[in-house]
This record gives sequence, C-alpha cells and structure tokens, in this order.
Amino acid sequence: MAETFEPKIVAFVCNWCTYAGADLAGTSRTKYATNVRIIRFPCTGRIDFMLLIKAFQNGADGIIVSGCHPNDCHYTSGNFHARRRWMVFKSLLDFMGFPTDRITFSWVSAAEGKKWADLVNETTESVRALGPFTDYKNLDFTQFNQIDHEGIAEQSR
Amino acid sequence: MRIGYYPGCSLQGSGREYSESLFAVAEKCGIELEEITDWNCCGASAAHSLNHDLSVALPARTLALAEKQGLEQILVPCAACFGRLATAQQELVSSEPMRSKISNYLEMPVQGSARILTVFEFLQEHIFPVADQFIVNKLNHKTACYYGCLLSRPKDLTRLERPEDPMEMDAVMEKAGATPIDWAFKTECCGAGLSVSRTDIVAKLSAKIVEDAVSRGAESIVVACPMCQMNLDLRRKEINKQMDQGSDIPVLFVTQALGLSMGISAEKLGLNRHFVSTGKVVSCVGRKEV
Amino acid sequence: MENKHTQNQELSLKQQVKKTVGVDVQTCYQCGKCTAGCPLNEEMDLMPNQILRMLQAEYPGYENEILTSTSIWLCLACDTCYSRCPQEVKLPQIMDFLRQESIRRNLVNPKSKNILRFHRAFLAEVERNGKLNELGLTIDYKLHSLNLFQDLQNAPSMLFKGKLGLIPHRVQNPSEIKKLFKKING
Amino acid sequence: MARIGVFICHCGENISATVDVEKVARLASKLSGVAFSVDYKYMCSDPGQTLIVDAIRKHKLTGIVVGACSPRMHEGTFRKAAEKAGINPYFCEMANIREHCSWVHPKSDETTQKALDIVRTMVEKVKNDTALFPIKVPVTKTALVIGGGIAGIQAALDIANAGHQVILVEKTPSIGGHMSQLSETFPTLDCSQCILTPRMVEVAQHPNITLHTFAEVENVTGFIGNFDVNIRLKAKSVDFSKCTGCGSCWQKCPSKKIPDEFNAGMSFRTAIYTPFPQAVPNKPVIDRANCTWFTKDGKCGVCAKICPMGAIDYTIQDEIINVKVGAIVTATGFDIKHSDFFPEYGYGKHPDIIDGLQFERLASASGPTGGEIRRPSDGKVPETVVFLACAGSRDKAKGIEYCSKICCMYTAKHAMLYKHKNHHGKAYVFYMDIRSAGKSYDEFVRRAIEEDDVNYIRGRVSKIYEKNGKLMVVGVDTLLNAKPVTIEADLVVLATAVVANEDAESVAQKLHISYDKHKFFAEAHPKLKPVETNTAGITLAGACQSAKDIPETVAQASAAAAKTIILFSGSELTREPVVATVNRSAAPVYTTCTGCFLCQEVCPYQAIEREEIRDRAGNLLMNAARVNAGLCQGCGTCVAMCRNKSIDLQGFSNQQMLSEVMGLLNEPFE
Repeated sequence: MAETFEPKIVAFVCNWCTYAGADLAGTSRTKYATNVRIIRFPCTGRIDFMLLIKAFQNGADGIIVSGCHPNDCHYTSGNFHARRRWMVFKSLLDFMGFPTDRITFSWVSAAEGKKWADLVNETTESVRALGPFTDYKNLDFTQFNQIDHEGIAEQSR
Repeated sequence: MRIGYYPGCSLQGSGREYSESLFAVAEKCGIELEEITDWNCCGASAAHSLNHDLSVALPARTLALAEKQGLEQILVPCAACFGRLATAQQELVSSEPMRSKISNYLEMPVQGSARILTVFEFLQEHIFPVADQFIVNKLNHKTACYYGCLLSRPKDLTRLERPEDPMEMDAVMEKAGATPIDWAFKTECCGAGLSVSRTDIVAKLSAKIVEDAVSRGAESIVVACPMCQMNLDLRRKEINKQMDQGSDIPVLFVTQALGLSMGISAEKLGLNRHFVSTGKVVSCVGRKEV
Repeated sequence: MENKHTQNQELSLKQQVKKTVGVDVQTCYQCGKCTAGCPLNEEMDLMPNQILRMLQAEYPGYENEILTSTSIWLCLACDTCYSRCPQEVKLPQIMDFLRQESIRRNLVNPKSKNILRFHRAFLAEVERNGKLNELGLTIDYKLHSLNLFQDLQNAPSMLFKGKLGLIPHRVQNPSEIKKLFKKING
Repeated sequence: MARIGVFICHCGENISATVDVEKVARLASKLSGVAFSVDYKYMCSDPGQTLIVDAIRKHKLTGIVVGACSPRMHEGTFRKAAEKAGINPYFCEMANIREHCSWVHPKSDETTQKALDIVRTMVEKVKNDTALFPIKVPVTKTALVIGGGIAGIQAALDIANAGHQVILVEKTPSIGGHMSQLSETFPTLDCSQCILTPRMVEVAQHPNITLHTFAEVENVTGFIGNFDVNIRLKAKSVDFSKCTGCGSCWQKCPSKKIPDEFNAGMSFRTAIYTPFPQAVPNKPVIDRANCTWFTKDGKCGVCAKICPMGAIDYTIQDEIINVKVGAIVTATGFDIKHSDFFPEYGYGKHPDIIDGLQFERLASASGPTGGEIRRPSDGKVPETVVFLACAGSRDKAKGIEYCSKICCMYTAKHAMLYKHKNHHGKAYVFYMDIRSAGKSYDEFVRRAIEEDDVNYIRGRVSKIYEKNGKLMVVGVDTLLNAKPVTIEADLVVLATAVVANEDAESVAQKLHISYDKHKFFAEAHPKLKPVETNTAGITLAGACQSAKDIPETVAQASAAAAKTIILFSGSELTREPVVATVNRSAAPVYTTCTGCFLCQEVCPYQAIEREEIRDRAGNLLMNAARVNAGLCQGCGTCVAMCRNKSIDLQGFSNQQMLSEVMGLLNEPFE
C-alpha cells in the first residue's frame, strides 16, 4: 500500500508558555509526532499572521499557533491581541476561501507538556486527513509578471 | 395594562377570603383582574414530591392558557401556587428540551414568557400608586408581618430585597396605618403541606411563630399565603396546646388589612370566615394611639 | 458513567442525583448549616447534612438507609437550607428525587406512608377534576389513611364558614387532565 | 559574508541516543554560510566552551549556532563564550535539538532530519542577527512605600536602614494600620501596641524616611529605576510646623458625635482629632466632612480660638507634590466584611453581633471599654459569648471562596482573652476546620480548648435572632450526629472575611499592576516571585496581596525591601536589549512611521511615546512613535500591529522571523 503522507506542521509559539511547555514535554520524555517544527516568538502578540501565509507558501501543510492561556500572558495582554487579530485575519482568509482548518489556535501553558504532545499529535492527524496543501504549489507565480494588454484593451472599450 | 389572575384551588376553598379581599381592594382602586380561563391546579407539594414532570406540566398548562389568552403578566396571590408556577416557568425558560417535552405532553405550545407577579409586586405596582386616595382609616395597631417560606425563598424567584428580613409586606401594613414589629420568625416555616398528614408538626412549628409574634406585642399576624393562614388560624386549638398560655391573636390576609383601611366592610373582606375572631383588628380601625 | 466498569450496572444514588437532579453532592463540605436551619431537624431520623454525607460516602447499605428514612418525606421544601448553603447545594431538589426513588424502589418508610397517601390523594383529586377540592381530598385521604376522626371537629365549621365547597370545582374538560396524567405516568 | 559555526552537542547520550549527531554536523557544514561545523560530547563543559572559543577565533566566525538543549537552559552560557571569543554575544543562537527533538522522538531518520531542520533554521536566523548591547537604565535610589501599616513600616525601616531614602505615604492621619487596633497578638499574647509603637516612632525619627500622612498617591508614570509619582497631601487644616500636639483643640471641639474609625465605630471622636493617643505623628487634622466650620460655612471656629500656637488654618488646600523614585513597595493592607454583610445574622441590626476588629477594640486597654469586655448595646459584661469562624469566608454563595487564614488563630485568641477576663463566662466557637499551621499555632489553639475550657463546636450557624435580650445562635454540632444546638448568647463575634480594600482596584490601575478577581494584588509568580509584581520595580508587602498574619506580613515586607535594596545596589541597572525600536533615517525621510500610534494602544507598558520631529528651524515636520527602552518589556505586540513595519523588535526582528520560516521549509523536510 502507498506510504502514508507525512504533513509538515509549523508551530508558532510564545517563549513563556508553549515553548516552555514543549520543553517540559521533553524533560518528561513525552513522545509525539516528528512532523512539527517550532518557531519561537517572545509572545503570540508578536506573531505577524502574514508569516503563516509565508509558511504555507513555502510548503507547510498545517500550522499551530499557541501561547499562554487567557490571563496568563507574561506580558499581560499579548495573547488577547493575538486572539483578536486572529479573529479578524481568519474571517479574511475564510472570505478568500483559504482553508483555515489547517490552522490550529491553542493555549498551552508551561506546565502542559502532555497537552502540547496531544496538540501536535491531533493536529498531525487532522492535517494528514486533509492531505497535502497544494493550492500554493499549483499557482504559477510567473503569470503575475505578465501584463494582459488585450484584457486591458477589452476593459477600456 | 391587562393583569391576568390565577386564584389557585385554596382561594376557592379554605382561603377564599383572600381572593374576596383582594378583589374588594382591586375593585376599590378600579383595577381589573382577568382570570385565566380554565386554569388548573398547580400540583402543589404533592406533584413535585412524587413526579417531577407532572410538577412542571401542571403549572405549564396554566401558563400556556395564559399565553393563549395574551396575558403578559399574571398575579398569583397564593404563595404555594406562585412557587410552583415560577419554578416551572424557570425550568421551561432555561431548558429547551424540557420545553418541547412539556408542550408535547400538553399538546399545545408553551413559552413561559408571561411575568408572574407576587401579591407584593401587584400591590406595589398597581395599588400603591392610587391607594392613598382610598385609605380612610388608620388600622392603628402593632402587627407581625409573616411571609413564610414560599414568598421569601428562593430569592431569585421571589425577588425580595432582604430575603432573610423582608420589608415588602411591612410597607403595605404601614400604608394601612399599622405598626409592623421587628420579629424573628418572619420567614420561618409553618409546616405547610403537612397540615393534614402531620398536624402535630404543623402545630409545633406554628406555635413558635405565634409565640414570637405575641411575645413582641403584636396584636395581629398578617399573611399572604392561604396555607400559612390556615395553619395559624384553623389549627389554633392544636397550636395553643403547644404554648404555655394560648393566644387568640387573629391571622389576617394582607389584603384584608388593606381593605379595612380602605373602609371596606368586614363581610366583603371575608373577615367572618376566620376561626380565630378578627374582631380585635376590626375594632382598632381608626383607634387613636397604639 | 462513561467509565467502562460501571457502564453496565445501575448508577449509584450519588450518580443518579448528579444525572437527574444535576447536583453534585461532592460540593458539600459538611458544615451542617442546612441541618442547623432546618425547621424539621427535631423530627428527622437522618439530618440533611448526614444524607448528603451518606450520598458522598456510598458505603454499602447507605442507599437503602437513605431511601427508607422518614426525613425525605418530612422535608417541606421550604428552601431554608438552600438559601443559606455556602456551597449552593440544591438540597430540596435532591429530596424530591429521593422521594421518587424511594417509591420506585418500594422503600417508603411505613411511618411516612400517611404523607405519601396524602400526596397521592391530592393528585388523585387533581387527576379527577383538574382542580383540588379540599372536601374531596379530605374524604379521599381519610379513607386511605383510616384516621377518620382527625379534623372531624373542623369540617362542619369549615363548611359553615364556606371554606369547604360541596360542589367540586372542575376544569372544563377533565378528561384532558386525565390524559395528561396518563401520558406522564406512561 | 557570514561565517557561521555550528556546534552539535551529544549531551552525553541524551541527544546522540536518538539523533545521528555526526550526520547533523556533517550536513550542517554544507549549509550556505556555514564555515565550520563540529559535534562534541558536552558542549557546555569547559573543554566544550573552549572548543567554541578557539573555533570562533581560528575560523574568524561571525556567528554561532549551538545545537544542544533549550535556550532557556544554556543560552547564557554560550553567549558568554561567544563574547569571550570577541564577537557580540547576540550572534549566538541555540538550536533546541534536545527538549524539542531527541527526547520526544525515537531513534530514526526523521528525528535526525528534524534536528538538522532545527539547526538550519537557526543558521538562517543567526545570519540576520545584529549586534545588540545590554541597556543601561539609571536608578533613582529613593523608594516609595505606599501604606503605613506594619508592612509599610517594616519595608520603610529596612530600606532606610540600608542607607536609602524612603518616602512613606499613609492615607489616614496616622501610621500604624490595623495592627495598632489589635489588643494582644497570637500566639504569644504580647500587646500589639507595645511592640508596634516603638517602630512607629522609629519611622517618624528616621533621617532617611520622609513621612506623608493624610496623603494619597495620585498617579504614577515612568518605569523601574525612574518612577515619577504625584502625591496628594490632603488639607490637614493644621499647620504641623506650629502645632505642638497639646490636644486642647480636640478637647474643646463641639462636634463630638462622629463614629470613631479607630474604635471600629464603637465610640465617638471629634471633628478635629488624632486617631488614637499613640498616633504618629501625634498632631490632629480636621475631618472637614464633619466640621461645622466647613459644613455650616464659618460657624464655630473654636479650635482656632483655643489653639495657643495659632496652628489651625481653615484655608489650607490640598497640595500635590511630585517625587522621583526608583522603586515602589505596595503595602496598602486589607479590610474586613462587617456584620451587615450577613442576612441570616440580621443584616447588622443587632448591636451585640460584632466583627473581629470590634472585639479587638473591646479587649484592648486603649479601647472604648478600657479593656473590659462589655457588649455595645447596654455595656453589660456578657456571660456567654459565641464566636463564629468562617463568617463569610469559604462561602461560595457569598462570593468569597477563599480561606481568610487569620480567623482560626484570632478567634482562639479572642475566646482566650474573654475567658482570662471573665473566668466564669462561657465561650463557644463554631468552626468548620481549625487551620493553625504555624510556629506554635496549634499549641495555642489547644491551650484555648484545654486550659481555658473554650467549647469548640464543629458546625456552621444558620441563623441568629434576638429574643428577650438574648441572641439565639442556631447552629449544629456535626460531631454529635449533627445535633441541632441553639445557644443563648449575650455577645456574638463574627470572624468576618478578610477582603481587599475598596480602593484596591484604583490603586492597582494607578500602579499598572494586576490583581485577582477578589481585588488582591497579583504577585509575578506564585512560587518564585512572591513579592514582585509583573511591573518591574514594584513589589508587594502584606495583606494587599492576600490575607496574612503579622509574622508573614513582616517577612514579606522585608523581602520587598530586600528586592528594592538589590535594585539600588548599582548606580544603573542592566536590561536585556530585547526591546522594540522605531526606524529612523536621515532627512528628508526621518522615519517610515506615519504616527498612527496603533502601537501605543496595544502596548501593555505605556512604553510608546510620541516624538515630534522638527527641522533645524524648529518647525514641526511630523509626529512619530518612539520606544522608551526602560519601559519596553519586548513582547513585540506593537510590531505585529504596525501597518508598515516601521517598528521592529530586537532579537526577534521581522527579518529574523521570516528567515526562520524560510529556512525551515525551503529545503525538503524528509
């Protein structure tokens, strides 16, 4: 039978809660899927969601964004700003037909090593079920550089 | 503004002077009460003791009929009935499954949207604004306002400001020119539903209430619940056996007291229906000092 | 009850209370305030807080002891306990459930039979007419409880004072109510 | 051209057991910009660090990536090594291939591949690193202590004795706080005022302490080491420079019926008053709300006539003074619920149902009864006293789930004091649990029970009502098969819940510190930072943080003082350079910031300032954001918010984060 598809998951996490939680998963030797790659931010409030698009553009199949639980933010309110901006950004993506079900938003505290492991495993499975993210690969970016003179002529008539 | 009216069974029987006096007062103040057509018994403590669904379904039927009748507020003077209707309403409103289940039983839709008024809310909102022009006598005496359980608890249903020491009835009695006393058994239980099956208990509990009221110089006990009234009045023989020396302190409905101050006749207010003579209170109408 | 081990056997009384009444008795920390304020504490064989403790403990035999107690029938649902409970345990609702369970398991204490009889007579009367007629109720109850002479001294004067109507009140269509009862009692 | 060095650590077996470290090192050397790559058993060991230092020097490396443990573990270690080798320490990045890789995955090619990916990512990041330099912030070596209770007194004295200036601000006319109201203290029963008043005097006389009583903090700006504080000095109506504290004014004051706060409302004071005889400062103020001169304009004026020094001045107005401080100790204390909070106990309508503080005053030699325990209603000596523990505490229904912690002890003390003064009296205590953890605390409670014969009843009280001059206390004894018990008492003492001050919330907002849902101030970490707040430079002391007894309060106050003294130990403090910066460039551009100040809105630290950019002639060209490096904590929320990327975060710059993402994916995973 065909070998199972191994999705590429990129995790955008905050330094104080989820990164530390992942450290804890390590020190307590909790095993989880190898598919995830972690990028460390000082705070989820720092995360520029355009980076998510960049990640997809460069071959990610799924993305995890995770920080401190509400009210536990090391910077008191960064995670709230992240959540608020995510709401807006998500509705935009949905509007554009971008598959937001490939993006998992979660809270993992420094004490939740197990929860981190579960989060990675669950996300890996759900994204594996969704299959590879090909939409971007299918785009032919070269076209953007060619100007459609006929089209413009059409319009102007 | 139409005001629906749910008498409940007691107000047609043992507690009929309650509705008689209520109507007398309402009539005096030119306020109409619209009885809910074909209402049924609320199920009282029997229903919720034996069958939860029934304890919701019975009041629900009445509520459904009220909705059909287009009544937005319903006055339920009987404390027990009020408790049952309000509780049922709470369940209907808070649980969709329950709502559909019940309307299924009833074979008619029920929302539980109508506002259910306690007798105090009715008096405050509808009688108080006009009362003063009709009050002709000072009901000059010391009185103990007895609220009992079901008009004080649970506080989210009864909406009393001070559930452990309510003042709503005291306010009515002050309007009637009486002097409400501060006493300790305002919201204690009289034995209610055990009136028939465990009269001994009712006697004990009611005795404590009568005793405290009397010991603090009250000349009357005023109630707003037919069960409290029956226990304190009809059971007085048994009660007196429980006390060192018995008492003949009359037990009036708050509406009867208010009626007296409005110069409504004792007969019209059903004051002759009591077992313990109400003469004492009638006699202190217009009395000079307390 | 998601737990595999208990899946097949019947729920414990504690679990039933949680499931049907929606009250978690574990929240009770046994301060006893319910018992202290209960108007019937002198009459009860099991104190309110003891019933809660027994539900918590689940020692063998406790379920029967609770369901055969007279306390569950004495409870007047006056709500004093709940209104003062620091942990907001809805004890009156639990008592309602325990009564119904006690009937279901046929464990009603003989001493409490009269209270049950009264409740039954009451509902029978409501089932007949949709409204309660105290005369009918009293007669019905006395026939069942067989203490025919209690209240005899009162009845005539009640009639005299027009407090006991001889003509029973009815809803327009009593069969409607009978049907409702049938449906609910299944 | 970047010359990156990659150092892969085996961590003994910890990494090499599941990751093929040699392979990672080998493949890493092929990455663009990598000039040197090696693996070693223990990178953090001395030989390991020497290896790195030598490699940097030998291969002229511009930056290094250490593939080892979490940066939270050894980043500091390796940055020092890099610095030692002569490159900027911020050109060192950690690739976490232990916690995030070798420990959580089995030995496999995927695991090795993941390790390589992580290394590659950090290589990409380090290429975009920039030289950063720790930020130096000057420190004003003056501390502000808010609150003059025992917590504030202790903190102020400790800091002052370390040789630093202290400004102590107290809301009421005297320092001393609740402790000055207490009679005797558990578990030693020594007189509270006897141990407190010397400290109060010491504060007043200390050369390093400036005391402002009858004053409140108006607002606080600035940041650690450099706070700028406005203090409102409420109008005392008495010129303290003239006043000798002789007291003839308050002896003659005609308005004598004002409930006395110090005696918990059980006696009266005058309109011009000193709160209590041992007050510090021992000079009166006029309570203008109750003084007829102010309420009935110009009536009376007796105190002014009587004062031999002419110190009374009705014209004095509130004054706002501005002070610069380097650190702030918050010691604003607590309050308690009063008997009117309890419906089932009569809404406070029975004068003989009192709270703990009122009992302290009754038992205190300086109290309204001169230390004789007499009930407020008729002054009779009570024959039966009932004490209720957990009055309001541990009561979800009343919105107070927590344990007030001090009640078990002071209730035992109260019962004891009563018994000592009335040997034939009866004392009952209704309790749920006895929480007497503390040095010789439980022994103390046992003494109350065993030696002083206090009757402890386990159960809560459902109702209290008055009958024939007695208070009927309706309770239960849960240790006797839940036996209902009603005790006829002459006096009932409620050990009411400890709660936050009603102005706690506004204080917290002035200081920009956080608080819990009960309005107690929040410590930075429940275990490891129990006195710090999450605003650098502001510490907590005493019951404003949570219910505490005196020993705990004093300990925490000294801890807060220690933190402050550490802060003052150098002339300036060093902070990590992970802060935001707004780009600047030469005229005519100046900056790409358009001055929308979205960053300012989202900044939790008020670190974004408004800068006016002017030309040489001084004409305003534009408004732009500027980051106050002292205030910025480096969360980067502003960066994500900025519409045109004019603001960036050092150490986590847009370029760095982007390169990480790219580095992660531009080559195949598997």
